[in-house]
Amino acid sequence: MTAESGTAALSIEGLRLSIGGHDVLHGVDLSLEAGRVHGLAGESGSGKTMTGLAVLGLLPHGSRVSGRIAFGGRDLLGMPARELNQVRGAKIAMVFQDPATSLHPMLTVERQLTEHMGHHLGVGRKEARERAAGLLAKVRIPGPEEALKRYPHQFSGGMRQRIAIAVALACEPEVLIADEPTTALDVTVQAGILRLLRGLCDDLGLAVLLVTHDLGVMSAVADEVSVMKDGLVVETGPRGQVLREPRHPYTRSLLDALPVPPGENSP
Amino acid sequence: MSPTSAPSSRRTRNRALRSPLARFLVRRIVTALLLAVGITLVTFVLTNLVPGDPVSANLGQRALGDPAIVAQWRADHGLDRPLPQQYLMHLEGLLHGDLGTSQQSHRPVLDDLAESVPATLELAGAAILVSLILGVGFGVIAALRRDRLSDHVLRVLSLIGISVPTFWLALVAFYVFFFRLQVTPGSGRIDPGMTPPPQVTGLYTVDALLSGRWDVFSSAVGHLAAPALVLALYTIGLLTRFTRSAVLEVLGQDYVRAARAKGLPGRVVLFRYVLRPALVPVITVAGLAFGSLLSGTVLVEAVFAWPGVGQYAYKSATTLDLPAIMGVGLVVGVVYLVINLVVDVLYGVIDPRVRVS
Amino acid sequence: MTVPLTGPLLSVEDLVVEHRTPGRPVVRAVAGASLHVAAGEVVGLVGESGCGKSTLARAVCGLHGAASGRILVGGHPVTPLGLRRRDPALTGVQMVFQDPYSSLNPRRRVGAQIADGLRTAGDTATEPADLLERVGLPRAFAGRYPHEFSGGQRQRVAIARALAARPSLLIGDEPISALDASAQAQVARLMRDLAVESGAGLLFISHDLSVVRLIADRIAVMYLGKVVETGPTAEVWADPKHPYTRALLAAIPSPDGAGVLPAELPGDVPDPADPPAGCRFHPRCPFVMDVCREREPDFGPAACWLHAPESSSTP
Amino acid sequence: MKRAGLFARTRVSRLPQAWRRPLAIVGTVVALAWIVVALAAPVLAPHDPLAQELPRLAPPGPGHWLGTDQLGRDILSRIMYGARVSIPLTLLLVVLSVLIGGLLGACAGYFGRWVDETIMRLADLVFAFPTVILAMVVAAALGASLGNAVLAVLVVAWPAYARVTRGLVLGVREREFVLSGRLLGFSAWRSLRVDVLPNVTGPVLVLATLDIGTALLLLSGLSFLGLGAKPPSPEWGAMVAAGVDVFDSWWVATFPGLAILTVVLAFNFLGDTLRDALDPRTARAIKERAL
Amino acid sequence: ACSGGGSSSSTPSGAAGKTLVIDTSFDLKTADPGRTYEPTGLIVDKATYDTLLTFEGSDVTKPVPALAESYELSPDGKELTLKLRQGAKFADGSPVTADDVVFSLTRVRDMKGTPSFLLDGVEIAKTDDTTITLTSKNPNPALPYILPNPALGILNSKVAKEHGATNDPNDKAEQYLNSASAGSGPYTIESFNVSSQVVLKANAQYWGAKKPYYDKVVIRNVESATQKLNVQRGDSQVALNLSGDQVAGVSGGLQVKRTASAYVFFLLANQDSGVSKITSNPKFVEAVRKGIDYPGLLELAGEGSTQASGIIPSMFLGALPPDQAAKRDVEGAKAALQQSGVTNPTVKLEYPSELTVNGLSFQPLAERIQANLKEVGITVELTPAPVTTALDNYRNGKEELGLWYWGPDFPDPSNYLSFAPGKLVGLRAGWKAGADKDVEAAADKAGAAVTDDDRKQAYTDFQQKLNATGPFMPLIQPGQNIVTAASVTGVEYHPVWTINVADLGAK
Ligand SMILES: Nc1ncnc2c1ncn2[C@@H]1O[C@H](COP(=O)(O)OP(=O)(O)OP(=O)(O)O)[C@@H](O)[C@H]1O
Ligand SMILES: Nc1ncnc2c1ncn2[C@@H]1O[C@H](COP(=O)(O)OP(=O)(O)OP(=O)(O)O)[C@@H](O)[C@H]1O
Ligand SMILES: [Mg+2]
Ligand SMILES: [Mg+2]
Repeated sequence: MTAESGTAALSIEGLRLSIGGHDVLHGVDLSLEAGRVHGLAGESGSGKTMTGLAVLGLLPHGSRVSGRIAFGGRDLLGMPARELNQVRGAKIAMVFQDPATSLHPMLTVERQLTEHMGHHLGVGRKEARERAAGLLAKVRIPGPEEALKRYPHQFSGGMRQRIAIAVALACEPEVLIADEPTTALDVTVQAGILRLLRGLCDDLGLAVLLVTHDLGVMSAVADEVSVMKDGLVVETGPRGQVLREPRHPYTRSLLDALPVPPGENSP
Repeated sequence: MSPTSAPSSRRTRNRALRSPLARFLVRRIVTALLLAVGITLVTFVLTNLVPGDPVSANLGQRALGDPAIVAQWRADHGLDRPLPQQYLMHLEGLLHGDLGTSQQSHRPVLDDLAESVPATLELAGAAILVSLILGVGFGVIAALRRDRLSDHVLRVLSLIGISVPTFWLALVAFYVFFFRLQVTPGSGRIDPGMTPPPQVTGLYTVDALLSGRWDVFSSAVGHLAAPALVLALYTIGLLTRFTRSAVLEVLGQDYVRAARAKGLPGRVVLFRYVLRPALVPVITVAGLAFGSLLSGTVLVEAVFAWPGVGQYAYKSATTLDLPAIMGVGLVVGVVYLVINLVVDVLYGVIDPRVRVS
Repeated sequence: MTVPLTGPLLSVEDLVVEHRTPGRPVVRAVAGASLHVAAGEVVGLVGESGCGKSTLARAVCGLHGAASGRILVGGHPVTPLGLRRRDPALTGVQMVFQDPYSSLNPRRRVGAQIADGLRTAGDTATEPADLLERVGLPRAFAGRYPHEFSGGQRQRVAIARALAARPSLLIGDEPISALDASAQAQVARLMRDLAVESGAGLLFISHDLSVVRLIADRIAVMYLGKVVETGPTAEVWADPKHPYTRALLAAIPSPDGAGVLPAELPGDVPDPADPPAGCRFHPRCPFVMDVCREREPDFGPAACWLHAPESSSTP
Repeated sequence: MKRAGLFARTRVSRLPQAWRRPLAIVGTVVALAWIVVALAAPVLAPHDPLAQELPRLAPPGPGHWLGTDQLGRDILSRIMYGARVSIPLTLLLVVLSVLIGGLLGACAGYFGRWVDETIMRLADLVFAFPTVILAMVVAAALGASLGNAVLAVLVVAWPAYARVTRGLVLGVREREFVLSGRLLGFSAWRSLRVDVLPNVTGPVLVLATLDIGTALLLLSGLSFLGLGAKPPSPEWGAMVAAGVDVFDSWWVATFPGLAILTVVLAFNFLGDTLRDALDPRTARAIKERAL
Repeated sequence: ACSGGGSSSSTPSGAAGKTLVIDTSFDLKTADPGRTYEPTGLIVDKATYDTLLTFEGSDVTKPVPALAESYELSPDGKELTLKLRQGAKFADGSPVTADDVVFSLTRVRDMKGTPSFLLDGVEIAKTDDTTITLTSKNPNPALPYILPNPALGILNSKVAKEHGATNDPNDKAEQYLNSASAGSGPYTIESFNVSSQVVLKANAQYWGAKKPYYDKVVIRNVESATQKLNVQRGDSQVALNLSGDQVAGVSGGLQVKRTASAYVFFLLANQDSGVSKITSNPKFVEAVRKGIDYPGLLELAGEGSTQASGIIPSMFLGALPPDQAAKRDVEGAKAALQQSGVTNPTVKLEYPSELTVNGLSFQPLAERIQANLKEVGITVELTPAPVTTALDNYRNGKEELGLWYWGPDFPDPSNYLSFAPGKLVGLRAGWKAGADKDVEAAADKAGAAVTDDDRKQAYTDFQQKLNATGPFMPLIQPGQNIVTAASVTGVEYHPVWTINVADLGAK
């Protein structure tokens, strides 16, 4: 996979969504580039998660969606379920907020890491196993071979989130959507995950959509930042610009609400 | 840090408590034994509250006139002793595997139970099997086709299932299928002319298979069909509703979304990711439902002339046959224990968090 | 910071609190922690998830019994809360909880719930509406039910109820972590202002250090059941002594748009049921020494062998 | 993490929508219809339910729309009057079970320790026994009468409420507003009354609605076995039992059975609707224990 | 016998033989003749044991030889001499001896089982190998009528003793006798279950001239309503307990045998003023007697039933003719009630709730009586109870009003002297000795009569007095409706053993 800067790996255009008659998204535009982390911020309920789910076609029961999500020259929204299934996990992967709930509690780590490999890449059991161990090593799980046999509840929160990331990366996707991957974790653990994400993005040329409402996290890893409010993207731009010289009053109010004035460095 | 952390940590702790298998088993068995003793105590007290006197229920008109016979009978059955002593005698007998002699059948209660319990287990077992297959199947379909026509239909049907009076349904089924349509065989466990298969398990279907007697097997299955279905209707309704909501709940879980985000085919997601955790509550309910089946048998057995514990219990209760009632109580306790054990073992099979400490 | 003449309002000495669940090892959630809060002082208690902050707070309120150690509030020993009413001498300690959605009884009007607080204080002059005003809500809201409020508003009501009891010590157990970012700082400031204004001490628990920094006079850092460092906020912030405090501060990403990745502290908080021997932090500590593996540093203000009171040995 | 308000908000806003569904409407209409029938039976019934004045075992036809029984009584009239027997008794039964079970469960959940142990082991004991068998033994022991049948069902019905209430109380007990109350100096009793109980009544009432059907089934089942209603009271279960003897006259057993079915169904529809209107998590807690 | 498995199964009737299925509502406790007293047990024992004497068909007026080839009653009615038949064999092939007879009868008497009263005060002795004498202290003209009772079946004493049979209450043979029979009857027990079914198989060694027709007879416990369905569908060949209503709808191809049974339903009004001030009032009793709609009750009992004119059933010696039966007189009843001085009385009527007699349950009868008496101005509160509880009150004489039936212990009117004051049933109605001298005298006279004519006269008189002033109101004799498949022959209702399985054959 070659990461050409400037080419959109995935672009969302005019995405509208209503769930059970309630309008949730009113025309969202976003575009992700390979090798870059795109941060998506905004208050609770503004539609960040729904945007991410729409890309994978995993919207909740009773959703109606319109617009266009272009990926590899095709519109994911109109894609038949079977084909979309071949994109999910293989080309576009997702990491969820709470690692305690996003891994299946009754299946071993190995199974959760390898089953979609077999499915998407057609690799054999043994090879999948080796790759899985490699992946665990890459996300820095100690003792990867042994870890494969264990169940998620035998790991700490941070470890679980690393495993979830490994699962997402198993089929070498081009796009990774991470929905608040660190909100459920402690700051010290969060730092590790953020470093991991940044590293993967740089090394593998992934296009990452990082959903978070923590502007500090945003500032630490995102290249581009978009701010959402009430189902609309109100501001998009490079990290430095959006966080230092916000154009939209809403972004400014977000920054003003922060306890520590921006610009003041921590020791 | 999340608001749910406290209760969830409590839950994990309880699970871990179970994991050392031996300790857990011992605890369960002790509880069950206490339960059984409790049950016998309750039945003992209850039946002794009764205004009637078992003597008059069990002796002929003339024999009752003879105080010597009455006294003899009382002495034979230990009824001349103070109540606590009677109860202790009963418990002591229990320890030696002696459940006493039934006052109405004049046979050891154990023998009576050995005949009637398998009959009921066969009936209830067939019913639970049918309920599990149909109930879980319907529940999954309803959940997957949520809010579509089939979901609504199944929902109404399952509500009807839990609303039909079993005794009435048994009557209607017997009348319609046996009498009017003549599709089901009559009362009893096998055709009247047939000799029961040699007893191994006491379940005629199984025993017939074991001894290779196909005619008996088909007759037993035929006789089983109608009462088992009548009995199952309620549990089918119950399990359908339960499975539906359990599956819906699991479908809303992050890990299912994550599995779908991995691009796994729907079938794999359903069986590996959804069904397995959804079965956990379903198993609990199925275990409890088995108890309600035992209740249902009392009513169904009466209509289908099924020689099971239900009939035995009914007869014992109305004739105040104390040893028999206590025997039934004990059986019930044992069944409860076994069901609980099975349910717990199944938990372990399904959920590694129970298995792996 | 003013040091009261009568000694600290709250003093926790070598407190040990254990959670016992049948069939499981005893979890020593608080393992010999010491902490002091003076009247009119705001103390921020920070630490990772599961390090025992809530347990400590609950013990101070009497919601948990202490296995050993002492808790004195205004010189009064705290007794665990049984079936009886709380000792009136202890109602001076009030708490504001984390979840705004469950901190108010959904079945009662908020006015009535605030009135409970007033009754505790024996205050017949004040009306619930007055308190709503103090926390920045319209007076008319007293007649509403909790579900008619947003999360931030609910937390304000909860604060009003606690204040109504005229507490001498107010405890906030992560009172802002469930709120929207925009509401967090506001509510935290409000709490501080109201506490200081009424002369009460405030023990503010959070894992969001930036907020604590904003409102606390002093910071106490907790790690695995122990308070490992205390000190005035500015001092701790500028010059953290304990390696854990340093790591904690370094891990906070700052929203400055500079793209600086926070520093990582390897490993996780160990299981409090099975803490490491010696210094509890030693498995994750970048400056670990032999003495750390063997002996627990039980001194302050920084419980670290690097900062041992007299004979300190530098790595 | 956001969590929807567990109680009031969801319920209030979702109630009207839930009630607009067909099941809810059917349930309401049928249940109301039966209540009207029960109240107005003397006006509506074409015959005296006890008068043995019609031809015996006459099939449905003019003058006796649902036929007559062995004694020449009008089945339609008997069913109508039967509503006056079954429905109020069932409601009374459920109210009593809720009160007894709820209170015991609340105490078990709130006070914990030996109170909890005692009550819950007692409940286990009852739970271990198949309901009909236990009720049968109780009814047989006390003697056959509707009052005793109610008592018997009560004996087996309370533990369900005790368990649900206990579970709910355990959940509510640890909630912050309860703790706040205690910190403000509420005694345990006041806390239970003011903070805990009002917050568990909703789900318990839903369970009660769902349970009306079960209770009626049990009660009529006992009467069917001859352990309930005393003749000539037109109790439905007893009427079905009378039909057993005269199989050929299918109408004798069929119509009372249908009466039971419709009442139970109506209340189940209602209970189902109520539960759906409730928060799903609480609803599940109810379901898991409501057996 | 089990087929090997290799044999062709094209003709299932071939080796398996002829099976007869009889459905009945079980009233069964044991198959031990010494303890049997329930109708179903008597059916079983009749088929598996022979008695000294028996009855021919359904004629109970004349005992005929069975294991005894002749009998002779001494003129004073105190000694009965029986000559044993030679050549009778038990099912195991051993001969029936006088010792077996003495043992069996003594066992019944001394074991104190339910039927022991049949031989109360009777000495049993073997005169020689073929002669048995039965001696009573008082004249016992009923003895030849008692001996056919299957409870007095003759056991193979050797086999029985091996399995614990003794001549005292410590007898332990019941268990064995419930699993196998030790008699000389045409059938033997293959399997026995008191609550579900009894299977009999033909006794290959049967000594009698008429060999059992069926190889296997299955007697199943089936509710009367289901019996009807079964027999109509061909699932069973004989249904014994169909009520009048049920039998009315029986459709083509089946034979229906309708006879009045020997059961008599009666109402009792307690005469003990300690139990009830109301029912012990003679005028109240009269009001009740006149208030009951007898034809209405008969209608409920359906086909085959008759009104009971006296307490002795119609087929027995001394029965009252139908024209002497009580009649309804509502005005008379009201007048009697008026005279009684009781206003708006409320009385409890107790009856067994789940008991049925030939498919007829007590419930509708009680309900109708309730309705009848309501017209007179008497409020009747129905208190059904399970037999156990109800029996208890009944036997202790605690019931205000009771609805019961009496089945004859043996087909002789002397059995009904129990209804006299101070006697078994009289006491149950609170009717103590000395309460009605007139009736007592009549009863004594009937008991002492020896010749048929004297007895007939005396029993008629006894019943007339009983009907006039006694606390009992005979109501109906329900029909015994036996429905059989068209092919079954030899069906005959018998008042003692209901049906003799050995008589059944096929066309
Ligand atoms: N299953 C659902 N059914 C109906 N509406 C939903 C559902 N899930 C979310 N919504 C609505 O969609 C809107 C957007 O929700 P979304 O989860 O995308 O917000 P978010 O920005 O991710 O918020 P948060 O920061 O709290 O995660 C909200 O108004 C929410 O109420
Ligand atoms: N009721 C309890 N029973 C057993 N263990 C408990 C209980 N409550 C808490 N614990 C354990 O005690 C330790 C400290 O918990 P506590 O809730 O005090 O931590 P905390 O610092 O408040 O964490 P958080 O930031 O997640 O709120 C944890 O390991 C927790 O698992
Ligand atoms: Mg979100
Ligand atoms: Mg906490």
